[in-house]
Parts: sequence; C-alpha cells; structure tokens
Amino acid sequence: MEPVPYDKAFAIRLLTDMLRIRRMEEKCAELYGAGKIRGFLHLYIGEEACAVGALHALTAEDNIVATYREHGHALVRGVSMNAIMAEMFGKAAGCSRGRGGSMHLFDSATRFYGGNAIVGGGLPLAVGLALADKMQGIPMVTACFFGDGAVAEGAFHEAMNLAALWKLPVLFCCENNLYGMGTALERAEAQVDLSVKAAGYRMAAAKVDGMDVVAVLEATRLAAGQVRAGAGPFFLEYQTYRFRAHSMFDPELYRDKAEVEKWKERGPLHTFSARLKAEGKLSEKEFLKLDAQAEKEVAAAVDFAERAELESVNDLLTDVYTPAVAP
Amino acid sequence: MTQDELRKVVLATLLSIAPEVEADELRADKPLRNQVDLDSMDWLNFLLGLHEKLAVDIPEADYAKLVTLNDALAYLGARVR
Amino acid sequence: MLEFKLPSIGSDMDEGKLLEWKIKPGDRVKKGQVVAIVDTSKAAVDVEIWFDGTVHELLIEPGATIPVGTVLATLLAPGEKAGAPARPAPPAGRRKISPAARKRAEALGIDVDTLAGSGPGGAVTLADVDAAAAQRSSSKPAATSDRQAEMRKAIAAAMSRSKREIPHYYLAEAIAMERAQAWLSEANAGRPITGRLLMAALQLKAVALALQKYPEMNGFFRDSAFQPVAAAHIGVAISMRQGGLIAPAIHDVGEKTLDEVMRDLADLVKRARAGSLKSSEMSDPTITVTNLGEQGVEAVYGVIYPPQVALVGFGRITPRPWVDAAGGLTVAPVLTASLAADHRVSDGHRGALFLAELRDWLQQPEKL
Amino acid sequence: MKISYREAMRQAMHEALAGDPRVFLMGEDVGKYGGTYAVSKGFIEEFGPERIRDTPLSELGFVGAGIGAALGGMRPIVEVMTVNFSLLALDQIVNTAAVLRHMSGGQFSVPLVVRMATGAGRQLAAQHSHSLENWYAHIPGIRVLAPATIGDARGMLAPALADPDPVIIFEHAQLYNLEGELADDWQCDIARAAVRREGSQVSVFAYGGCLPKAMQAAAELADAGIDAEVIDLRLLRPLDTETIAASVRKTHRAVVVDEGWKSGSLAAEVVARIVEDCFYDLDAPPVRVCSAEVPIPYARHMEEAALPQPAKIVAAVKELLNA
Repeated sequence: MEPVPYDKAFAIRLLTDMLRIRRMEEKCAELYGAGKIRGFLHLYIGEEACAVGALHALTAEDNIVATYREHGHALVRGVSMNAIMAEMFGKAAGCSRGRGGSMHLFDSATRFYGGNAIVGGGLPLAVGLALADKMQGIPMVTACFFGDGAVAEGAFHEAMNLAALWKLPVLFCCENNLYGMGTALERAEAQVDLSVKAAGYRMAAAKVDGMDVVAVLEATRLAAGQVRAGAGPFFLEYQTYRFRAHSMFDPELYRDKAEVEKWKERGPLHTFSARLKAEGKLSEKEFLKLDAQAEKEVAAAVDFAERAELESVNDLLTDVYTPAVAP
Repeated sequence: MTQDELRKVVLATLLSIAPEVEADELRADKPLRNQVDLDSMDWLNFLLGLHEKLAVDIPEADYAKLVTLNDALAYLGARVR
Repeated sequence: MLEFKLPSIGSDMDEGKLLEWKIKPGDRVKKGQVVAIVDTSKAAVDVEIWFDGTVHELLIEPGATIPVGTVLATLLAPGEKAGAPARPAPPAGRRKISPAARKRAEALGIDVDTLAGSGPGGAVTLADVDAAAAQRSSSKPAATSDRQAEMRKAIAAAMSRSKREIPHYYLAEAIAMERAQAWLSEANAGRPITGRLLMAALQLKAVALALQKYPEMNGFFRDSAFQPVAAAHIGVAISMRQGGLIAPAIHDVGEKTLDEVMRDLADLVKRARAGSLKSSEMSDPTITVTNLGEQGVEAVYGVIYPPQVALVGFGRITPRPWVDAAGGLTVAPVLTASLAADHRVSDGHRGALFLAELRDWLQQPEKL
Repeated sequence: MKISYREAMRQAMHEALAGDPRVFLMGEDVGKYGGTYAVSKGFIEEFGPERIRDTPLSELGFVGAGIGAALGGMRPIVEVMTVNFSLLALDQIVNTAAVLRHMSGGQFSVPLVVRMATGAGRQLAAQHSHSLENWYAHIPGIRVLAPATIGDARGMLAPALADPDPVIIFEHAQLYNLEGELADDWQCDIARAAVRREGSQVSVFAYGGCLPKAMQAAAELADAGIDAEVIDLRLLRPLDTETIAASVRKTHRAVVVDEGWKSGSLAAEVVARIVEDCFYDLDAPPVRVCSAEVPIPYARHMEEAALPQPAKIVAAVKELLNA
C-alpha cells in the first residue's frame, strides 16, 4: 500500500470530510424515510473520495459546477452543513432558500454553480465560466463534475470541443460510477474507456482510482496545474462506484448485490482510515472521536433545519427576475 | 329609512314613470303635477311604485295630501317603517 | 307550405323593421303566438301568427326593413313534410349582445332585448345602444330621433287621409258625473291601491256598452263599404312621453268586467310606453277613445283614425251649474263627451242617440 | 437620418462593443463571414476574434457557454442564426438561463443577450421560416423582445445588455432591409408596448415582422373610412397588458396579428388577457390573424398564402366592424 504523502493534520482533514459526507447522507436517507426530505434524493455514498480529493486539489477562487449528486461537493467546498440540510428541508435558511432542494445546491460565496439536474447541462456552463475568466485574464480553473451518463449527451461533446478549440481552463471531472441511473456503461457507450474520448478533441486526459482519495487528489492537482498553466482543458476520469441506489426511488434491479459488496471492500472511508492507522497517523480512538464529531455536526444541522423558517409564500415570485437596483 | 333615502326612492319611482324629469330642477314645494306631466294613470302607477318599494298603502282619500314632493315625503315618512 | 308575411299593423304602416325572431326553424307555433318583434314607425310590436304550423325557414334576418306583405318565414302546415332542405338558418339560441353593449345598456337603463343589432351576425353593439339612448333622450329638442320623426310622419299621413277621405260630423253632450264619481270613490275606498279603478275604465266600458246598441259606430270603412264588427276593440289614445301618439286596442271591452278593463288599460299603457305591443293590438281597434280631460280641456273633438268610423272624446270633469231631475239648480261635476263620426256610415241622429246611451250608462255605474 | 434596420442593429452592437469591454459577440459566422445577415460585417477586424467569436455549429454548446460567460462577469451577445436552430439550445435557455436565479434562491443572475432571426417570407421553407417567439415568451425568467422598427433595432440592445437577466431579441428576417428615418431620440425602454398609430374603432396588435403589415392594413382601412389603432407589442414577455387593455377600452375591438400558428399562439395569450381584463369593454369577439397551421412551404404563392398579410388584416377588421 502506498504511503499517504500528507502530514497528519491534512490527512485527518481528508478523512474528516469523507466522514462528514457519509454521516450527513446517511441521515438524509433516514430523514427521507421520515418524510422530512422530499423530491429526488441522490446519495453520494461510496464516491466520497472523488469530491474530497478533487476539491482539496483546487483553490477557493476556482469555479465549481456540479450535478444533482452534489451534497458532498457542496459540503467540502465550504457550504455549511446547516445550509445544506435546511435546503433539503425546503427552508429559507437553505443555501438556495429552499427553492432548489437536494438537486440544486448553489453558493455564490464559494463559487459553487450548482446543483445542475439536466444531465450534461452544466458542461456548456463551465465552458462559459472558463471563457469569461480567460477573456478577463483571471487565471482560475473551472472544475466541472459530471457522471458517465453525461458522456452520451451532445452537450458533453459540444462543451469538450469548445473548451479545446478555445483552449479554455476547464477541468472536466468525470465521476464514472459505471451506471447511468440503471443502465450500465457498456450498455450505453460504444467506447467504455471514457478517457479515450478526449483524444477526439485533442484534449489531455487521465483516469484515476476514484475510491482512493490520495490518488484523486494527486491526479486532480496535476491536471488542474496544467489547466491553470494555460495548457487548455483536461479530462479526468474518476473510476468510482455508488454503494446505494441511484435515488430513493430505485429498487436496484440492474446490478448484483455481489458486485456492490465487492466494491464496498474498496470503500474510500475504511481503506483510507486503515492506511492512516497502519502509518500511525490515526488511532481507533481518534477515529471514533472524528466520527462522533461528524454525527454531532449532522445532529446540529438537522436541528437547525428543523427549526429554520419556511420562506413566505409572498416571496414566491421574487427572483424570477433580478430586482431593479436604484442607480 | 332616512329622509334622504326616502327622497331617493320617491325620485327613482317618479323617474321610472317620467324618465324625462330632471330631478335637480324639480321644486319640492310646488305641486308635482304642475311640474311633471302625470295623468291619472301615471299618478296611479307612481303610487303603485311607492307602494311596492315602501309597503305604504295610500287611500284615494289621501291623494290631496300628496300635492308637492315635500308633501309626499312628509306623508310617506310618517308611514314608512 | 305556409307563408308568414309581414302584417300591416295599423293602416298607416307601409314597412317595418324586423327586430327579432321569437322562433327558429323546427319550432311548432300555435295560432296567436308571438313569433317576431317588428319595429313599425310607431313602436316595437310583438307580431302574432294566425295559423298553426312548424317553422320551416326564416327568410328575413333581424335588422332588415321590409315592406308590408313580405314573406318573413315559411312554415309547414300540420302534417306537411319538408321538401328541399332549408338554407342554413341563422344561429338560434342566445341573442348576440356584445359585453360592452350590455354593460352600457345597463348603465343607461336600456333594455337590450328591445334593440336591433347592427353588428356581425346581428349582434347588438355599442353603436346600437348609443342610438337607442340618443333616441330616448330625444325629448330634448337638440336630439330629435328618427323614431319620433317617423311617428310624426305616420300620424301626419293617417290624419291627412282621415280629413281628406272621411266626412266628419261632431256632436257633444254634457254628462253629470256625480253618481259615477260617488260610486268610484266608494269602490276605491274599499280597495287596496293595487286594485284601484280609474274613471277611464268606466268611460271605456260605457262606450262599449253603448256601441252594442249602435253598431254603426264600431267597425271599418273599407272598399267603399262599412264592415261592422261585433266586438268592441277600443283603441285607447296614449300619448308618448317623448311626443307622438299611439292607440292600441283593449279587446272585447263589452265582455269584460270593470276590473278586467282597468287591468288591461294599465297593462296597455305600460307596454305602449315600454314599446312592447302586440300586432293585433295595433292593427284591430274598431273605434278610438281619447281623453284629454287630464290635460285640462273641457271637450275634445277628435279626428277619426282610418279605417275606423268613429272616435269618442272625453274632456275634463269640472263643477258646473246643473239643473237636476227635479228642476232645481245645483253645482255638479260635469263631463263633456263628444263624438266624431263618419257621415258615410252614420247620421247625426244615430250619433246623438249613441251619446245619449253613453250618458245613461254613466248614470248607472253600478251596472257597468 | 435614413438607415436600414440592419444598419441600426449594427450601430447598436458597435456602440455596445466599443463602450463596454465585457461585451462580446459570439455565434455562427459572426466574424469572418460578417454575420449571416451582415449585421456584424467588419467587426472582427475592429474588435478582434476574441470578442467577435466565431463558433462551431454547436448551438447548445455556445448558448450554454454564453450563460456561463454571463455568470462569469461578461456581457455576451449570443447570435443564433434562426429561431429554428435555437431549438438545439432550448435546454440551455429554458433549463438553465431562465431558472438559475430563482432556483439558486436569488444568488445567480444571467445577464445574457441572445439575438436570433425569426420568421418567413424568403422562400426558405419549413426548417428556416418559423416563428417560435411564443415558446420563449412562455418562460418566466427571461425577457423577450421583438424590435419591429428602425428605432427599436437601434435602441433595444443597450437596455437589453443592461438587464441583469437573460434577454432574447427576435429580429424578423424580413425587416433587415427595411429602411426608415432614425429619430434623434431613438433611445427606448424595453418595458412598454407602443402605439404606432392612433385610432378609435379597432385595435390591431402586432409585433416584429407583422408590424409593417398591420401599418399597411391600417392605411388601407383609413382609405375605407375605418380608423384603426396599431399597437406594437415590442416586448413579448412580460406583455404590457396595461397598454393593451387601454387601447381595447378605447376602441372596444381587437385584432391580433401574429406570424406564429394560431393554436397556442402569442396572439392567443393577448386575446386571453383582453378577455380577462376588458370583457365588458368588448363590442365584438376578438379576432386573430395568424399563420396557417402548416409548416411554411417553399413555393412563393404557398408561402404568401400561409402568412398573415395586410389584406387578411383588412378583411378581419372589416368583418369585425360589419363594414
């Protein structure tokens, strides 16, 4: 096993963020069952290493565009768990004032551009953000997360082409969890090696073990560095797996329990904590303490969301258009 | 019913029979039938209209008490509920 | 196939404007049923049909002005089957009245149902309401309406014809009204206002009864001959508030009780002023009675309304010196009744007897 | 000064590009080619290929990129060749641009301007001739404009760029060669409909390419003694219901002209509002003059027959007035 190339504090930070996502989402599943959270709820459990590794490789000034499976990205990006939970409760204190819900977390303060629930829809947006940065001479990266399913969309190809054509600073972060909802990758794509597709646009590409937070972080840091240096866009495939169903409505008829169990052996939380323990960077006691802290944060967030106010129905029509500002 | 409301009812009834009447030009202290062209059928219809709206019965013997608009208002005012 | 033609509603009518159909193809109609509303120069008149049948086709659209005698509709006689399919009928059902017209008519107190429509499909439009409003307010000299001018023209034609063709003679008789007045006061004292009688009802009934004895005053002079009519359909001259005059009939006055005559009279005056008379009322008075006493005149000598042959006029009931049956001088309420009659049909002698008969009836109000 | 609609639009864009470094023009053949309708001829030489940015045939991609660029601080003008092609980008406009602000709880506005040609009349047949303005006018979160005059072609772009939300500008292809006087005070709002001709007997509502037809019809009607008012809707979303209602309250009759198909048309929306707001002021049922419900055919006579024409407007008005 490769040694973890970080000091204890940073390594613990990575572990902590994965734990926070995991505990928060487990709670979400429970609250969904209790009727507190409604709509679509897509859980990220199993894929935590991707968001944690990737986002820790980026800077606070970079732009993030995510999908509808974005709770983890928002949390690691710095959106408070309170605001995320309140959003899922549909409360005004939510990060999108309760108007977006689980699929549409937004946060302008952390340059978190959603929360896009049209598969592939966020890619052209990311191209535009990068275009704006380039035209304004802002040396930032726009990281755009999307799943393997988006690769079949025209938007993916149009965005890849435009970004490469115009040498835009876009980091295409493909979280390949092998299923577009219930359709396995090999049933949807003629070419299942997704990183190969970038070649069609003469774009640099790489693939990485998405279950290993260290691998994700290092690969992302490398790719983002190239992008930031002006080498044009980069396509990075994170090979990962979701442990739970696509959404709360999904009976999982399309994959074997055995397959899921096999992937779970590579679960990002326990493999990483095992490595840290093996290297003496983490004791079981410390792990339990971290876990307890995460649970506590989740409990506080639920309490916050419970007590938060609903937005007044009188405000239903606000923010369809931007209010006029007095000059 | 106030005197004002009563006046409105009486004028409205009169107008329904004699639409050409300009209510503003009507002198309340002069005989009504000198100012408005009312034959006995019109007069009867006028009283019938008042009867319908105010539920006041006006015996024929009392016709003489209803010469002017003021007379009519006083007469009806005393009888209307 | 039966033809329903525009009837002449009064001898002075040459043409009429069809305002509204009350029937549609397929409807069964009965004799006497009101089937259309026609604007004569004088009034909007409900036109009745005089045979039973099933409406086959409406040939004239509302809004059209057509001469008397025009076939307005064809009907199938009872038992008759339709031949060739009829031309598509104008849409039946609810009348087309634009919302704006309806609103303005309501504000102005105009009954939209009485208006002819000039819009697409005969819809009543704002312009129609405004025209009606202008007509209504035409008592103001600035806004003399077409309707008034038409009516004036019609009266002029009828009265000119009368004076040109009918050799009038005139008779008058002073009638003591003490008994009639006393009887009426007493009768009315016991009646609610809704059942009260007017002297006019007594006068009409007395005329009708007198006519039974002198039928040469009742009927029509047509084609150089007098056509007596048994029933007394008395045309009552009603002055319109905006000017002009019409004289629709109360039918069979002789057969009616005073209460019935009174009820019919009230109804007729109301409908005449609202413009909703029936064609038969307009077309078949057999004699006319006019009463200008209300306006203060002592006596009225009228012009006969052709083709009628007589007109009875009543003046004001006024206190006058009077020699009673015992030869004593008293003051009594007196009414001057006059007769204008057609010398081609009757002579003064018969006329005088008619007036005497009228006088006698008015002395026996309890028998009227 | 007499100029063409094309020139007016060109001046407006030139002014925007020269006056604000955040503004750039992006679309198919806007640069080297000079614009499909030659609106941006010469721009690439003046402003460079970064700001006069030719795109691949990639409507979804570059309209989406326009949205992202707007979010990222730019003021993009995205040109889509025709409304028919814009359907390839409909997802980005409807699912992203229009909803982003509300969905994010007011955090992200999209100050994007999309220009596109619309309409028939040049024998371009069924894939280049349709008028789908109403599809966009249906969507809350965007503003939809239809400049129909030289003045609006010159004046609408500046307020559209100043608008913090997405604005779609429909330029009827038949208008580009329209010539007219550009008034000195061509500056205009993008908030109100405009009375283009005052009249008392009937209100004719039109927009875009149908406005000149409505004006021609009104002139013919005037010769026939009928006094028609012509209202240019100008903005299709939000509709200026106030101006529409004021005109109907005055004339009591409405004819709505729309090059879209009648079923589910913008004309239907205008009529619905008239009926909702002015029912008791109507003296006749409102009438629509729309395109025949067929894909626009190629043959000239067939195309002409399919579209609203001045004669059809005149006939509709006359029927309404029973004239």
